[in-house]
Parts: sequence; structure tokens; C-alpha cells
Amino acid sequence: MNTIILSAILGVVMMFSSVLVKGKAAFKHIAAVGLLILLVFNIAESHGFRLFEFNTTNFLHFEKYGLLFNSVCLFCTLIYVLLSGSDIERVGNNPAESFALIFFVLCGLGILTSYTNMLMLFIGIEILSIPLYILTGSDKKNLKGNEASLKYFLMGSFSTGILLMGIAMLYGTGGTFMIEKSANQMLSYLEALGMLLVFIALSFKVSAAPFHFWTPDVYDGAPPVFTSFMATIAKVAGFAAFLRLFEIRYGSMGSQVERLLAVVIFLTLAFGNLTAVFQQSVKRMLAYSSIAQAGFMLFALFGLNDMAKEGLLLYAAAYSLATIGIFAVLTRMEDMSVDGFNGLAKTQPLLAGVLVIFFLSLAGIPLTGGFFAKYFMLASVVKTGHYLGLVIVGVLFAAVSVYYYFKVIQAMYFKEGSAALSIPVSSTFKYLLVAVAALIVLLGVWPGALLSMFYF
Amino acid sequence: MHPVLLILVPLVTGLLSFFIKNEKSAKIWALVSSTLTVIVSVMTLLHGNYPNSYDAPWLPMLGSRFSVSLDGVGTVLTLLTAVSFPIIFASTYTNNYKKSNAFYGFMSLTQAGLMGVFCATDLLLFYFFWELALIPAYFLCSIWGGEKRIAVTFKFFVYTFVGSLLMLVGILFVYYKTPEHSFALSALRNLPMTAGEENFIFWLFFIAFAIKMPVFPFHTWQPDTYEQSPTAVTMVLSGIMVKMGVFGVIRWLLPMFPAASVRMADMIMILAVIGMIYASLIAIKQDDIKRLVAYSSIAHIGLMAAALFTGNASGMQGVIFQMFAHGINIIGLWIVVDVIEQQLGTRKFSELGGLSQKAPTLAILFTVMCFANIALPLTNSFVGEFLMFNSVFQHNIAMAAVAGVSIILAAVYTLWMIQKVFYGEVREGEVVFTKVPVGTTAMLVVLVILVIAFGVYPQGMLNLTLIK
Amino acid sequence: MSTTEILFWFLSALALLSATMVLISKNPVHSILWLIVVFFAISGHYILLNAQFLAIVNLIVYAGAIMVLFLFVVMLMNLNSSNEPQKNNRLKIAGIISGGCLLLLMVDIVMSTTELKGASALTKTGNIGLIKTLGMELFQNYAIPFEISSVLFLSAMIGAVVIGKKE
Amino acid sequence: MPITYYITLSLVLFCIGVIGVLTRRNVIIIFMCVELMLNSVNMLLVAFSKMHNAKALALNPAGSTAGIDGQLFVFFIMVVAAAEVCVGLSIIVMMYRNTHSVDVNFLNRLKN
Amino acid sequence: MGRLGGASMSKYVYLVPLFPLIGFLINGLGRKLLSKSLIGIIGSGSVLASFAVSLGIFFEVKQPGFQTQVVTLFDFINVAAFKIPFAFQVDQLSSLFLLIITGVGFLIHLYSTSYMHNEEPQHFGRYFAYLNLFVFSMLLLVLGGNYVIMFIGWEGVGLCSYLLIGFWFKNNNYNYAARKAFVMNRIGDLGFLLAVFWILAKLGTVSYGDVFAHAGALSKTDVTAITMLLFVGAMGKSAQIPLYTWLPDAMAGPTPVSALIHAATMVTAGIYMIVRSNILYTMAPATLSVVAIVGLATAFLAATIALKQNDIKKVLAYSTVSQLGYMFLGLGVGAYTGAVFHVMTHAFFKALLFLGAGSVIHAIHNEQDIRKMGGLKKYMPITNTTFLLACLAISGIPPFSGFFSKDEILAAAYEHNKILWVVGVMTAGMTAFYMFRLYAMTFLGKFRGTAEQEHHLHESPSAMTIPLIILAILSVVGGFVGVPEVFAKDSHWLAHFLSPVIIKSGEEGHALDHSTEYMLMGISVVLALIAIIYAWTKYSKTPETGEPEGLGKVLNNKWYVDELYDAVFSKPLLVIGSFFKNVIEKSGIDGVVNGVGRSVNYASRQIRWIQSGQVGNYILLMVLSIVLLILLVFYGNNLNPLLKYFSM
Repeated sequence: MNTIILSAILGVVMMFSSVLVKGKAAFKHIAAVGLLILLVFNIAESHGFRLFEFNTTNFLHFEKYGLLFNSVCLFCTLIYVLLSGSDIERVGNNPAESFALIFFVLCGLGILTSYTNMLMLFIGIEILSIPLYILTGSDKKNLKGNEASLKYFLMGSFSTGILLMGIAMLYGTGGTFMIEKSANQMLSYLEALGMLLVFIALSFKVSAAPFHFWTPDVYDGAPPVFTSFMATIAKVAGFAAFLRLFEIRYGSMGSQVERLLAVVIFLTLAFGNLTAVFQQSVKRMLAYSSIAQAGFMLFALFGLNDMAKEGLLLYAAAYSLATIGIFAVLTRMEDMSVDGFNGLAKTQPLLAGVLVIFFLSLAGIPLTGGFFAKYFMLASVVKTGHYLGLVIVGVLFAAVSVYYYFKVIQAMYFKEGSAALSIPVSSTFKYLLVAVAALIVLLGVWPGALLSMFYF
Repeated sequence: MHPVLLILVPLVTGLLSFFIKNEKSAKIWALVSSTLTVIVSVMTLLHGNYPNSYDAPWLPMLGSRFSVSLDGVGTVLTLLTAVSFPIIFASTYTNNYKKSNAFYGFMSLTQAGLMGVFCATDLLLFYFFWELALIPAYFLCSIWGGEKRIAVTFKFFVYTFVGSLLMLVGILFVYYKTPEHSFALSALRNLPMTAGEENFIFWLFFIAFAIKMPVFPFHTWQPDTYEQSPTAVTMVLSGIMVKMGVFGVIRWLLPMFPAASVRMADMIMILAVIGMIYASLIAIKQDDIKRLVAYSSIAHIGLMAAALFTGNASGMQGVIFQMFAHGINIIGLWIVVDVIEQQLGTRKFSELGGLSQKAPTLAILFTVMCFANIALPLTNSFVGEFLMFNSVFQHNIAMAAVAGVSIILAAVYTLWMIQKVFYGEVREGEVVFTKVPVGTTAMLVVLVILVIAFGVYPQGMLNLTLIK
Repeated sequence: MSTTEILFWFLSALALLSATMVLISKNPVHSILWLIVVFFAISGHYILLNAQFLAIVNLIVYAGAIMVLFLFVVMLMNLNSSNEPQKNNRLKIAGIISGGCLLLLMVDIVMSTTELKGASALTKTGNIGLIKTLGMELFQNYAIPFEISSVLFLSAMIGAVVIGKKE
Repeated sequence: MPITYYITLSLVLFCIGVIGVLTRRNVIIIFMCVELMLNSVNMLLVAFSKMHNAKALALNPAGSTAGIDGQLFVFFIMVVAAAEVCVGLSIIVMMYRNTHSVDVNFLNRLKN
Repeated sequence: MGRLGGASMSKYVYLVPLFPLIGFLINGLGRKLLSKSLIGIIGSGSVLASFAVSLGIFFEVKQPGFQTQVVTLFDFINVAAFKIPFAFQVDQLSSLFLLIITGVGFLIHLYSTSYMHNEEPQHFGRYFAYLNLFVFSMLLLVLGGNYVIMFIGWEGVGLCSYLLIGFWFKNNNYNYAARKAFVMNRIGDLGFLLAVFWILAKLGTVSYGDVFAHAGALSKTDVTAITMLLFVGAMGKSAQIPLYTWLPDAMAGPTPVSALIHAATMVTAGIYMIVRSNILYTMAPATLSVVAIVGLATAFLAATIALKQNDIKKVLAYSTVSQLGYMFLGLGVGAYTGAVFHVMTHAFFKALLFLGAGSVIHAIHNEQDIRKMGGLKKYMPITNTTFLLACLAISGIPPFSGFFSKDEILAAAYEHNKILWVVGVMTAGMTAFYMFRLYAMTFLGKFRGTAEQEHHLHESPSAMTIPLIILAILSVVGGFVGVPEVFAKDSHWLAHFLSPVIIKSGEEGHALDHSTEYMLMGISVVLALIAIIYAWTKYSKTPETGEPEGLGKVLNNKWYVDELYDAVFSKPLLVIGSFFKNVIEKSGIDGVVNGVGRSVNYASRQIRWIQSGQVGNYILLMVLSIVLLILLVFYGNNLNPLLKYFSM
């Protein structure tokens, strides 16, 4: 609850800071401090400290896992703001509002990690989505931004319609919006249809195929700095919502939706990975890769056991940190195509080195957090003992993913060229990147560092 | 603690190497650190108290422990790994690599990964080191390799990566089959699996190992990679890294899936034997000395692969012995190839000839290495190949006979290589050939001594192979 | 046939007809007007179901506010039928077919749901649709979502400002 | 009225909305069709609400408020829809300002 | 078991191979530092030392009641299933071979110091190093106490043969010849190796003593297979059909090498091996028949080829092949002693012939074509005389050594099968003919070379002639160690000496009555004499100088066997090799691998068109997907248990 309320308040604070504070640079610092406060209070809440005592029965239920998830996302957002804060300031004329919207998204995140009611799910998703529509279009003069924003909005509201229809059907059979464990394993047809529609709407939000079509265009068209945010924290929040729904309601009938999930996972992996192979623009490639990564995160829904939950947490952290890091550098590149990275290792050895770690992590190479993230996902499915073929398909696509991630590494290290930055990087920025990389490696050698928090 | 030191010394020195600015000091640092590893390795050998193991918690929530242990095969291979690196460094001492600190750093990291692979008795840890060895090797090939290095090494990387990912699935599967959910080698024996499951998972593991070895028809990454890699890296790849696959079979595959190994033995042996003949025939037609050695290596590894599945104890001893022998021999061959390439800038037989007049000592050393390569008696390979062939023979006479043809073919292409490179009249372009560096010659002499020593008195190492 | 039934069928027919007209009308303004008719029809259904509050809210919020907003925008842009390029027919047919398939499948599934057999919606009676009951429930039990939806409005407001503002 | 009537009606409306989204190119009309979809859901919810109310009343005639949450949900949907319309229309206006078009296919630089 | 001082000698048997090994190391490592004379002394001296030790051993072994001694140095391979010691076996057979090898070896070393004197010091050193290494390997071969040690020597001599054939490595033809020799030997070696495996598989040991002691446990098939495979090994090493073609080509090496390796010692390794395994062979009559037939066929074929060769060394080479065939014929008919006997006598006279030929070649500056020789008799008397003696010996004219050994084989053949004898005698006649054709064209008549050559003609230095003389003496008297029992009771000393190691298979001459035996001898001698006289008269007057025609051309071209092998084996292998390299590897296997990559790329290019950039299409696809997912979940066959649509 701390997170939801504080982020809403901080959002408002940010809104008004544009009136009260002069100079763009300040917003970043205010936002960073605000995020720090959020993070602290969120961690405090997981240790039982609550700022406000509300009766949230029937709507929200705060548990260790959700709060830890919040912490991870808040931490990533903090890193994001520290790394890319100055880029946010450069987009459009209303940086303060952008920060405010980011806080509102975090509010949505807080809801999605703790909802127990379809109404809260709906509201949470809307709170998450609407700021993103705006952020996507925040660069008003950019036609690509316009297009992305329009596409995102149209398809988003369409999926909202699907979601609502699903919820209505669920309500029709259950007579309640509460998500509860049901002793009744058998769903009626109407309920099953409702569940399917809700599943589809959430798949849309996490850009799982075949409902992923918005993702590449939107991520590509949005200002890169917001793509970074959307592709990481916002998407991960969607997964939190997804997992929560499955854990409470679908969990008891895991085997019954396995086939559906298997198809969706397969399609997601196939679309994401295969399409990414051809991309020349790193940004668009990352958009497709984010679909592929979503495919892996969907394994958590398939497994739906402790490995899945821990793994999703780890995945969220490893994936978000790496992607945020890559985007932080990418926004500063003069040429965002793969060829634009040619020879970066010579001009910017440190940045190149750090990027390698990020890409390796995304590819799931051992010694990086990405490896254990994928490992947990695969393990969670293998643990169920079904659909081993799906796991094999998964790893084969992981191998395909190596292809496009390594294209960038190859460009940076093995090709001649003079990659240039359009915006010079400060040493603070570099140190921060190194710290993030170190964190990813830490997760790759000792994932317990993060996961053990789950247990105490 | 010795096994841990074996990993730790190259790991730490390798990481430190990246921070050395001066090229020359990087070289010396690499030599010193690799020699240090040899010392540790020899101390381990002298320690003699088997099993020499160390165990510590690593990932408790995954049920994985940092447990390393040295048995016979582990000792042999760590010894090979330890001994190879200073030889490689010393023999290529005069080669200049741009950013040599990174080069030697990656080399040492590879060594650390290899050591880990050979020591690990925890399956997940094994997988970890397996990849750790691969990644620096990828960078080494891609940065310092030849013209087509990017595409070729990428193929190498993806190929082996696919294999190891399949293995990862297998690892997860067997992990959940263990009653107490453990990755420990001891827990992975006698898993409750149906025959179908066992066969399936067997292949998941075996493909990974087969790609690494490589066994026909998973070998096509190898000649290209050897050709394109800088020779020092090729030495590591062919001398040690291919042994990872063989080692994986010995350490993991056979104990975990004894029944499936028996069921699949014939199939794999047939593949291996086909591969031997196939690679030998291709080797005959090669015009590039590196590719020739590469295909020859495939043929030799084929024999190891075949012998692995005969279920014959002395054959297994032969395989272990041969891993060491083959490592030594092929490094020797590469050293000579490197000298030629560095001095003349070509590896084409059609452009070579008569070098023995320019470099008689080199010619003799190379000839010894070549004869070791074709397993002439009193060279180390003879012992290994004798035992392996014997085991194949005990398994299936026809297979041994067919595989035996590769002995003949090996003679054909190896002698062809000697003849084309060293015999005949001196070519025009070879006037540039200057003196072979002392370090290189010295290392070749060391290798030759090892070849003969283990060829004449193999029993010491054969005893080592038996240690459980 | 009771009055309720007659009204039900009438309103249903009206809603469907107007909804179809929304699609068919070339002129966006006509579409909007037809949509308003749909909303009226739906409000009629609400009243039939004795959900007066929602009926009123529907009229005020949807038919009144939202649709007027739409109208404003359309007027602002000075759109007319000739402005809209037509989709090619194949795509249209594909759209209609897939939409139709979706409808058929969903209706089929609903019809085969045993739990719904015999269930009916209570018309004209019941007090849950009254303002008092709803208000009590909203401010007692639904305070949390109610408050939280303010965040939604805040962001929508920011959006309108950030995006809609002319520079 | 049998609940299936309501469900069918609302599904038909919903699908008309879907078809509208699929067949029209004018962004505003598409958006209106989405609103139509939302409205069909609203009606379904109200119908279900009354159905559950009826069921509860049958068990316990003493003025049960079962089903009220369905109607409240409709209320929230309207709220959210309003907010969405607000953002959506501003996006459309922004696009119109830049391109002088409301054709949904006009902007398709982002592809492949 | 040892008695007297001699008993201790066999304990020091390891000294025998050790000396040449030391010689090899010193000469090999110090070839750039040592002077030529020092190299020569070390090279020859080491072999001489071995000879001395061998003599000691021989005399010890000769003592009556000598028991076979196995001297184990260390465990060579000791693995789970079996144990192979590095052991030497001293018995009658090995001691005899020791003498031949070190004795003839020493003479040839001595000869070489002079013959190779024109080489640069380092190549001179290399030469002696190789030669010493060869002697070492050969000694290992005959001394080895088990098949594996024998195999070590077996391959070792092959290696040295390779190195020495290609000694003049600048000449690529020589290199090809060297490679051919090695590869053909390897084919045989494979057979040997398989036989060793077979023995290991059945008996779990390879030590002679154990193998022969347990030979009875082997089944008929096993024995036949083992002996056949061993014989394949012998075919390679001893140049029998079909693996004989390397030996004539091996004449590319320096002539003393041909004398030592390709006449006296290495090529007889096959005979040694079969004699060593005579217990096994006797158990396998089928194999013995094969051995006899192959041997005889080789003898005959090689003899026909030798009729029309014009290269002095080629004639000798084919003669060697032919004589080796004789030896195998002897083995095949069970005359093991006869074969060994012929090995010994052949070592003397064939080494002598080669050295004589070397002397000739040395004298006329590396000319080997006998058509360009002639009349050398007056220039080189010693060479001429010794050469003539050797020719008489090989032709089987009594009382020269060849007569006794050849006769013993022929007698055994007659006893075995008359046809074998007939062909054998014909071959003997041909042998006499081509040898004297050679002799006549080389030494008789007029010199047909250039005046320049004639001017330089001279007798060879003493370092070359002394070995010639010694070998000539041996060629003349060598036969008396095996005088047939016909002439005197117990006169066959060799048979007596070897009897402990050779199982009595047949009755070896005892079955034939004396008159038959005399008659057989008579026929062969008369035939040989006729051939000699014919050749002498024909070629001393009208030597062949042109290119042969008709059958002669076929013979001159060695029945086109090389061409046949080339067409049947080498070419197809190379074609298959390039087919594998260019088609299977590139388009096949790698094609599949790369194809996977390419198809991913292709799929990527195609799939991205789905991302059309138009919202309408996206939503259409989404709706379609919804429809499909509904179909999948609700209408897919084998439905989820929650959906009993069809069961309703």
C-alpha cells in the first residue's frame, strides 16, 4: 500500500514541481529522491511497516512476493532514472509530467502485484497503460511517435474491451470479481471463455504472440528513453499481474491450460526470435527481442511453482537491468542501427565492455543474471514433468537469440568502424553502468543474493 | 584445496591480465601464471591422496554445490591443461597480438573454465564451467582470428551453444529425477527413469558432447574454426577443448545412463567409425595444412568416441591416455604450423616445400610429431590407440577392421603433409624463412620428449587413469 | 407477450440496428448520432433491468459527455464522408467474417453452458440499481478502487495537457 | 428475461464493435466502435448483476444486495472509458495536427 | 637355469638393441658436430658391439639344453584386462636372427662409410642415425618377447625404411616411393594389429610363451583368422602379392639401404614372424596353403618381371621379391627351417648382390641402367668375382649356399604338392636366367656407357670391398649349416639347432627317398645351368639395348600392376575424398548446418511481413488469433477435461 499511495503522491508532486521548480535538471533529482523514498518504504512494508492502515480486503493483498517484485521494479526504475533521467528531459517540453506519469505507472505496478479483485486488475492495467500511451506520444513533432502512440492506444483499448468481456463472463458464472482459489476444478464453458479472454488481454499487455503486433512498432516509434521503460518495468508489471492471476485462480488447474500456454509460448518465441534476426535497427531488434524474452517469462506461468516465482523475479531483475543499460547507451548513439555500433570497442571500450555483459545476459549466457533467469524458467517447466519438447524448443530459440544479440557484439568488437556518440557520456554515467553490469554478473554467479530476500 | 587452486590461479591471473598495460609484461605474466598452474597441478599429482576433493555450498536454493574433485581422468586432463598453456605461451612467444593483455587474459580464463570442467563433480557447476570455457574462446577466435573469423567463430559458438543448451535441459531433467534433488555426481547414478526417458535424455547430453568432440556428423564447425583461429587458440581448442566432450562422456554420460549407453553404443560407434574414414578421406584432399590437421583430429577423436562406448575398461584407460597423448601431439603439430604461417604467411601445400633444408631441426621435430599423430609405436599415441582399437575390436570385429582403415589413411595424409611441406626443393617464396625462435624449438623438444617418454613408458599414466 | 418483453425486443432491435448503422454510415457525424441511439437503447435496457442509476449515468457520461466530445473533435476536423478512404473490400470481408466467426463461437459456447440454463435476469424489480444502495456500497466498500481511479484521471489529465496542448 | 438473451445481445453488439474496428479506417469511428464494445460489456454486466441478484433473492428474499458489484463495475468502466476517451481523442487530435488525416493506415512508417 | 659364463650373456640381451639406439642418439643429435669419420665409427661400432653381444648370446644358446629366456625390462602396458611386458625373448630363432642382422648390418654399415662419403656431414650423420635406428628396430622385432613388442619393431623398421628410402628428400619421386612403402606396410600392419587384438581377445595375453602354450584353446576359426591376419602383416612387410609393389620402388634409397633393409633383414621379418608363430600356423592348414600359393605366385610373378628389367637395382629388387616368395612357399609347405635357412643364405648373397651393385653404381657415377654398362669385369675385379659368386649362389648351383636352402624348400614343396614344385623349379630357372642376364650385361661384353664414365671406372675402396669379400665367403659356405640329410646323417645343423622352437610339422625331407631327392636336385641344378649358359652366351654377346616389345614390354612394365592399383585403389580413394570434401561436406553436412541458419534468416525475412505496419491488419490478426485459440481450447480434439463439449 505504501507504494501505491506514495507513488500517486509523488506523481502529483512531480506534476507541480514543474510549476514550482525552475530548470529542467532538477526534476531528475527530485524523481530519483522520490524513487529512493518509494523503494525504502516499499522495503519497509515488506518488513511490516505501513504508512497507512487501510482496509484493503477484497481488493488488494500485500504479500512478500509482490512487495519484493515492487522492490525489484522500483530499483530498476531508480537505475533507469539515474541513467536516463537526462534523456527524459530532452523529450518534449514537459519533462516533469513525464516523471509524474512514470510514478503513476509505478502506482499501477503496485496494484498489479497485489490485486485480488478483477476490478483492481482492470484499474491497475489502465493506470499502467494510459500513462504509457501518453509517454509514447510525448514527442509530439515526431510522426513515428504519433504513429506509435496511436497504434498503442487503439490496440490497447481494443484489448481492454476483450479484457472486460472476459471479466464480465467470469462474473456471470462466479457472481463475484474476487479472485479466489476455487475448489471446483471444472470450469463452466462461460467461465472458461472468460478466462481465455482475460488471458488474451493479458497476453496483449505482455506482448505475447499472437497478440504482440503492437510491440515492435510501439517500441520502435516511441522515444527510446521511454521504450526502455515500457519494455522493462511496464512489461514486467504485466507479468506480475499475469502470474498473480494464474497463481490464485488458474494454478489449481495448471494442466488444463497447458496446451494453450504451450501454443502461446511457442508462437511468442518463434515470432520474437525469428523476426529479430533480420532487424538492422538495434532499437527494433530489442523490441522483437523483448517479445522473445516475454516468451521465456511465460514459462513461469507454465511451471507455476516456486521455481517459476523466484525465476520471474530474477528474470525481471536481470532482463530489466540489462535492457535499461542497453537503452541508456543506445539513446546516446549517433546511429542506432547495428552498423552504428561498428568499432565501438575502440572508441568507447568501457561502454562496449558493459554492453557485452548486457547482451550476454539477454542471451542467457552463464555468468550473467540472464542465465539463471532462463535457467529458473526452464527448471520450472521441467519440474512439472510435462512438455519437455517445449523446453527444448525454448532452448533452441535461445540459441537463435544469440544470433542477433551477438550481431551487436560482433559489430562493436570485431568490425572496423568509428561508432560515435551523439551525446557525450559523463563518468558518473559510466560508473553507474559498470555497477549495473557488476550487478548482473553478481546475479549470474550468486542469484541467491536476490532470491534469498524472498525467504526472510 | 588443490583442485580449487587449479581453477582459481588461472581465473585470478587471467582477470588481472586485463589490467596490464604493457604488451611484454602481459606475455611474461601469462607465462608466469601458467607455470604457476603447472606447479599447482604437479603438486596435486604428488598429493596423491584420492579422491582429492573440495566441497562448499554454492546455490543452496538450486541444490547445487561448489564441489570439485580429482579422480584419475580429472588428474590426467588437468595435467594436460596445466602443461599445455605454458607450452603454448612459450612457443608463440614471438607472435604479437594486438591488445595482448586481453589475449592472454582470455586465454587464462579459458584455462580456468577447462580446469573447472575437469574438476567439477556437480552437474550444474560442470555446465557453468563448460560455458565459461567457451565464451573466452569465442572472443579469442573472433578478435584475433583470420579473415572469415566472424562468421566462422559465430557458427562455432552457436553450434556448441545449442549443444550445451540441450544438455542444460537434460541436466534439469535428471536433477528432478534425483530423489533428493541434487546435482551431485553420486546422486545421479541409478536414476529412476523409463528406458524411453533415458534414451531421450541420453541424446540431449550426447549431442552436446558430440558437438564438442566433434563426432561425425556434428563436426563441420571444426575445420573452419581451426583454420580461422589464431594458432595459439587452435591449440587450446584442439588440444584440450575437444577433450571436454570425451571427458563429459566419461564423467557424466556413462555413469548416468549406463543402460542407454549400452543401447546406443552400436549406433554411436558406427557414426564414429564412419567419421574416422570420412574425415581421413577428406584430409587426404586438403590443400591447407590447418584444415588437414583439423580433419585428422576429427578422425582421431572418432576413435575415442568409438572406444568410449565399448564398455571395455582397458579401452577406457586407452581413451584417457589418448586424450593426454592427442593433446600433446596436436599442440606440437600446431606449433609447427604456426611457425610456418608466421614466417611464410601461407598454409597452402601448393605453396610450400623443401622447408627441411631451411629448418632441419624443425623438420625433424615435426616429423616426430607426425609419427606420433599416426600412432607409431613408441610414441604416446600408440599406447592409447592400441588400447582403444583393442576395445573396439572386442566389441565388434568388423567395426575395428573398418576403423583400422583410418590407420592407413592417416599414414597417407600425414606423410603427404610432411612431404609437401618439408621435402622437395625449396620454393621461391621461402627465402624469407628465418631462424625458428628458440622458445618454439625448445617447446617442441619438450613435447617430443613427452611423446617419446609416454610412448616408451606409458604405465605411469595408465596407472593414473584407473584412480577412482 | 408482456410489455417488458415487447420493450426488450424493441430496444434490442433498436440497439442492433443503430449499431449496424454506426458501421455503415459514411459520414462520421451520422455514426456518432447512431451510436448515441445505441446508448439510449442500452440505457433503456438498464431501466428495464431496474438499474436506473446506471441508465442515467450512461446517458450523461456516454451519450452526453463522451459522445459530445467525439462530435466536437469531428467538427473540429471538419470531416465528412469523402474524407475517409475506404478499406479494400477483401479486408472488409475478412473483417466481417472473422468478427462473425468470433460471434458464432462465443454464442455457441454460451449456449452450451449448462449453468446458465434457466437463469434469468430480474427485470423491473430489485433495489440494487438504486442510487442509494449503489452509493452506500461505493463509498463503504469500494472506496479503495474509487480513490485509486483518481490516479487514472490524473494521468488522463496530464495526457490531455501534454498531448493536446498546442506548442 | 432469460439471461442468454442478454448475453447474446451483448455479444452481438460486441462483435459489431469488433467488426467496426476491423472494417473502418477512420480512427474516430474505430474508437467509437471500441466504445460500443465497452458498452456491450456494461450491459452484460448489468444483466449478470440482476441475474445474481435474482438468484440470491430466491434463496434469501430479505433484500439481498448480491450482484451490486456488477453494477459498480460498470460504473468504474464508465469512469475509465471517460479517461481513455480523453487521452485517445487528444492523441487523435495530435495526429491530425501533424498529418491532417484521420486515416488509420496513413501512418505506417513503423513496420517489418 | 644358466650355466657357465654364457648364461649371464642372455641376461644382457638388452645391450643388443641398446648399442644401436645409443648410436642413433649420438649420430642423430650430434650430426652437425661430429666429423664424418667419427660418425662412421660410432655408427658401425655400435652395430659391431651388438654383433659381439649377439655372438655371446648365440654361443650360449647353442649350448645343449638351453632353455628359452624371457628378459622382462618393465611393464609396457598393464591395464585392467591384460598385461604387456616390455620383454625380450632369447631363444634359438632370435639368436640366429640377431647374428644375421647385426652381422650383415655391420658389414653394410662399414660399406656405407665409404659409399656415402660424398654426402655432407649432417646428412651423413642422419644416414647413420637412421641406419642405427633401423638396426635397433629390427632387433626389437626379433627380440620382442610378445607380439606387441614385435609390432613395435615391425612398425619401427617400416619407419626407418620410409626415412631411408626418402633419404634424398629433395627428389619428390623418392618421397613418393617412401610414402608408398610406408602406406603399403601399414596395410599389412593393420592385419598384424588385428591379429594381435584377436589373440588378446581369445587368450588375454600376447606373450609368445603363453600364447603358444594355450594355442590349443583356440578354435579352428580363431587360428585361421589369426594366422591369416598375421600373414597379411607379412605380405606388407615381406612384399608379397598383393602388397609387393613398394619394394621395387624402395630402390630409391641409397644402395646399402637396399641391401640391408630391402634384401637382408627387414623384408624377412614376415618370415621370422611366421616361423615364430609356427605353432599357430601348423594348426591352420588352410592358411598354410594360402601362404604357399601366395608365396609361389609372388616368386613366379616377380621372376617374370625381373626378366625384363634394365635397372640393376630393380632386377635385384624383383629377385628379392621372388626369393621372399620362395621363403613363403617354404613356410606354406611347412618347411620352416628351410625358410629360415633361405633367409640366412639370402641375406648373404642378396646383400652381396646389392653391395656389388652399389659398388658398380658408385663406380660409374649413379648410372643404374644395365644397358649402359657392360665389360666392367676388367675394371672391377673384386666386385666382379663376388658378384659372380652371389649369382651362382642365388641360382642354386651347388655347393653355393643358395643351392642348399632352395633345394630344401623345393623338396618340401614336392613332397607337399607336385605342381608347387614344378612352378618352383621353373622360377628357379628363371632366377638363374635373369641373374646371369644381369651379370652378363653388367660385367661382360663391352662398356656401353660414355667415355667420361669409362675414364672414371675404378674398383671401389677397401671399406666397400671388404664387406663384399666377407659376404662372398658367407655366400659360398653359408649353405653348409644346412646340408640335407641326404648327404650325411645329422648334417642339417640348422634344423637341429632350431628344433626347440619349431614344431615338427611334416617329416621335412624324411618322407622322400634319397633317389627322388637326388633327382629333384638334379633337375633344378640342370635347369639352372641351362638357363645360366643361355643367358651368359646370349647377353655377353648381344646385350639388349632397345625398348622391349610384346610380352617383354608387359614384363618390363611389371604387368602394369602399379597402374592397376592406381586405377583401382588410389584414384577412387582420391575421387571419393574430393567427393566427400566438395560435395558431402560442403553441400551435405555443412549445407544442412548452414541451411538451418539460412532458413532461420529466410523465415525471419518472411515473418516480418506479418508486421505490416497497419493497425487494421494487426487487429484483424488478433481477432483471427482469438478465434483460433477458442477453436484450440474448446473445439480441438482430445479436449481439455474441463470442456466436455462432445460428451454433452
